[in-house]
Amino acid sequence: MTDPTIKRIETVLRKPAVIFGAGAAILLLVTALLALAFPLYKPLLSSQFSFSMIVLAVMLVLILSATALCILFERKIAGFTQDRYGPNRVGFWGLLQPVADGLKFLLKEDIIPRHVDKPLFLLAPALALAASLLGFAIIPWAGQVRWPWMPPDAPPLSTQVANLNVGFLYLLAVGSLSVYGVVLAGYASNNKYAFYGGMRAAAQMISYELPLGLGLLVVLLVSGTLQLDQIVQQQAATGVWNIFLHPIAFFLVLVSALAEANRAPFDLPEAEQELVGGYHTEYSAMKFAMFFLGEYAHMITSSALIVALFFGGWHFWGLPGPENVTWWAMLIKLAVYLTKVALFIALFMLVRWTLPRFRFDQLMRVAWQSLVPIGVALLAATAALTYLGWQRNVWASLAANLLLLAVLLRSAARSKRPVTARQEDLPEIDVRPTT
Amino acid sequence: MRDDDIIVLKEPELTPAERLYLPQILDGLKTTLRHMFDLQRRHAVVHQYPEQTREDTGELRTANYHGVHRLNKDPDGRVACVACFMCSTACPAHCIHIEAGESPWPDREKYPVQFDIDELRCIYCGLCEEACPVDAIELTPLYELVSCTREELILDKEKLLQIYEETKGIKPRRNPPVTDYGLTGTQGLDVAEPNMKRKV
Amino acid sequence: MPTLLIAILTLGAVGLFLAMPGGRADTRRVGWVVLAAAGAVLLALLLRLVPGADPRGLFAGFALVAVFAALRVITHGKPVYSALYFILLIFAVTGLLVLLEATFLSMALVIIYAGAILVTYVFVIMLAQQSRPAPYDVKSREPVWGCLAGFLLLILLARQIELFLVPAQRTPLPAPIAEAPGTIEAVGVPLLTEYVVAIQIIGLLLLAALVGAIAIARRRPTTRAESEGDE
Amino acid sequence: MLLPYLLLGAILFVLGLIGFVTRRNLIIMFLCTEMMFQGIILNLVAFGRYPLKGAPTFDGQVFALFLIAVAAAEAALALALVVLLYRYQGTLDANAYRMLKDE
Repeated sequence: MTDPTIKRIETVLRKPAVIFGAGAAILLLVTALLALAFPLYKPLLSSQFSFSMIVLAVMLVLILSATALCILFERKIAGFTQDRYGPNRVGFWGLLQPVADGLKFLLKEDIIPRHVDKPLFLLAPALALAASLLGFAIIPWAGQVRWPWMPPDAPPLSTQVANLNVGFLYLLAVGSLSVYGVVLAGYASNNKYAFYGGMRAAAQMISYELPLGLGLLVVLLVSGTLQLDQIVQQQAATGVWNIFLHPIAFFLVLVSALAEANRAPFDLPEAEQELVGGYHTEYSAMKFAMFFLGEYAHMITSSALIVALFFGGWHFWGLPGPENVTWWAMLIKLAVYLTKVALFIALFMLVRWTLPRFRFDQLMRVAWQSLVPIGVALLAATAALTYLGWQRNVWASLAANLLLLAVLLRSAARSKRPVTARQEDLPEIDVRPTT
Repeated sequence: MRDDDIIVLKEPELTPAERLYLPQILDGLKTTLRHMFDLQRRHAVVHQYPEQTREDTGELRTANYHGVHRLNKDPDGRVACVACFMCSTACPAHCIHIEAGESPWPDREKYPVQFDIDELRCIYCGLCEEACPVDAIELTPLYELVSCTREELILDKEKLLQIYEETKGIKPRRNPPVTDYGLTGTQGLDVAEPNMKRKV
Repeated sequence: MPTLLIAILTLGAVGLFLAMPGGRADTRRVGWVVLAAAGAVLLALLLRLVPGADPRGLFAGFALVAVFAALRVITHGKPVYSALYFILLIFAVTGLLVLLEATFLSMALVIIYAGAILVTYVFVIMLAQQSRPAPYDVKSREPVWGCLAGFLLLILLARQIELFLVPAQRTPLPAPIAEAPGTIEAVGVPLLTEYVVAIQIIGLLLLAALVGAIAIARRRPTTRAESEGDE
Repeated sequence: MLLPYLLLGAILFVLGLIGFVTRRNLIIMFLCTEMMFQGIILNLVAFGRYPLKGAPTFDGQVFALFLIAVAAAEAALALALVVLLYRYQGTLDANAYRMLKDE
């Protein structure tokens, strides 16, 4: 009963040659256009300000398309882990699924229910997306570059939108804003499920900002600077990534980043099974899509931040280091960085499809009773190491981490219940036979 | 239930390493990763639906499936329905629309001039099937019910009869039409019920 | 000049009084018009006062946003909106702090205020949400005396500031702060050397506040679980 | 450059004061105190940046940091109190708590 033309289009699009051919053609076209227009923007490339603006534009386009691709990627991974194929209908391997999704979101009816608080209802998705996109400004994508036509003694340009001297404090500030989108959506929807979602989001975000901050402070103590590009350069110069120094800090940051991005197992604000979608229950069409894109953009920011802080950013052993500022080295660095980010996104997604969701009291207990004490202990240990001048000594840091782990194991063995155990004030279940 | 039917399960004690949850998380990740790269299992489990359909080896129980309706024909090839309105009365979704007309055949009074079922409104409960005194309306196991417009899914008499032609083999009509009182065709008329005779 | 300033501030007081919650909608609109006029004149005055420094336009923009947001905080009928306008105010102040080369402080302001304090405020506002606008939000208390006293104070303050600064204005502008403006190092060194006792006391204060908050919130046993959630 | 900052700080402070006096919602009243803090922070930082004599210092920023800490402590306590009061009476109206004055 389906339209034969639609069917024909579908079969054509499912051929890999068509998809990859079209992709290559577009790529060629863009490259050709860029090459043709090169004299026009060549002067722009030479000054830091205009170059930063170009980086901003390019990265914004890249990231917005990456968020769309992420959705496909996530569904694929979900499918694979559940012995399915995931979307594979629209285009070869489902590669055109993001386009179809986008079209669907655009064409859906945009409902604004009558009972909502309209200004806030409209503001919330925009805030959610904007707050996640703001963080990209300080990611050092590819180190420094000096174009071939620049004089050899000119200072190299940094491929960063803004090299703030407050560094990742800015990221913390922007990250702490992302809660407003969710909370306002919950409030404005005037719906109890959405409201619960918003409340949960507020409590969760505040709680997990602490371990995140503590983990970041450990890195700050190790590197002695807040500027992300310098942190990356330090790691590249010594070849010792911060993860080797402080695996526990990495773990803290990873867990908190998952929670801040509202990703499973911390996706309580939108828990479908309990809250029918939580804060975005009342949203449809493009406004819903903005929440969706915001979540993925947030995930990309978190991954990029973690890669810069713990995994050496664009550095990889054997590849061009910080002293190599040629343009091809920049491309390699960018590729390395993006690969690492992609791996992290894959990890985030794998975690989502592996772990069950926390209960809310468990979530709070994990943050306040385990992550925060661990973070404080680790911070104290790192401060002691820094005082002794051993903060970049791998063996000393690892020893401190191992010691902390041992103490953790010891206290875990002593405590009668795991952190995620049943709620304490519930009555004991007793189903012993009466006789 | 007796008390000794109750099985008391004790929560297993966790080792210190398990209390950290990390080994468990890694274990879980291992499981998901294993499934991710297990192509053989995926191929074995998934049916690429429109291209591959499952063969019915008995476990699908298609005979019980409530799919698209069909209008049965009697052995003479006429529509079996007698336009008694039982099905449209029984229908909880009010999706059956019948217009009756004087039957051109001697063995019944009425026949459906028009017989429309709105498949989008139907809830596939099967009450029409049960209500029908002559087993004229039946639900077939066909589940592929798609179209580009809503109008296409309001099936009229011709389409329903056509579905009967298509599904004759899949779901044979279980009983001969009751109108014939166990006989086939019109030759049973002379022994049929008095009022029918009277009409002739 | 002083008379002009006093006139502007009086105008502002009248506008604010009219715009206070409780009045009729059109009265409040009139109040906003008056406030806008007063703000525009004040802005022009401020810009004329400032010598041709570079970030003048930025200062004007941030100042305008800050004053507007502050006015909305105290005149808006819905508490959530008040809190949101307060966040806007925080951003405006952040911008001003950046202009003052206090980047670290500006980020700290956003993290602590917008990221923690205001989230908690919004959280509590949502907890105490009423199904319809509460009577205590739509009607203000003694708007006449409040505005009058406030603006009298403001006029006095402005006059004092002016008297105080007129001699100082003649001196040339100090140069921008050394090489690394507003970094953590520059703020941190005096913080941990000169003011080390003060920071200990602040730490004690925070601890006391934390203990106090938990003690207060634990007052009723049913509310214990919720108190773990907020700051 | 100092004058406009001081004026702006004064305006914020006074607006916070007016809000504190005229609004009846406890939460908004506390928000208004935070607004007064904003005015003071601006004042302090501006004085640090443009001191009347000598070179700019960071003391103003240090004091502003202390102020932020005090504001955080105040918010924690105040909100805990507000929540408790709301649980007792179901209203945030400052007038509803007049009985605190009498006894």
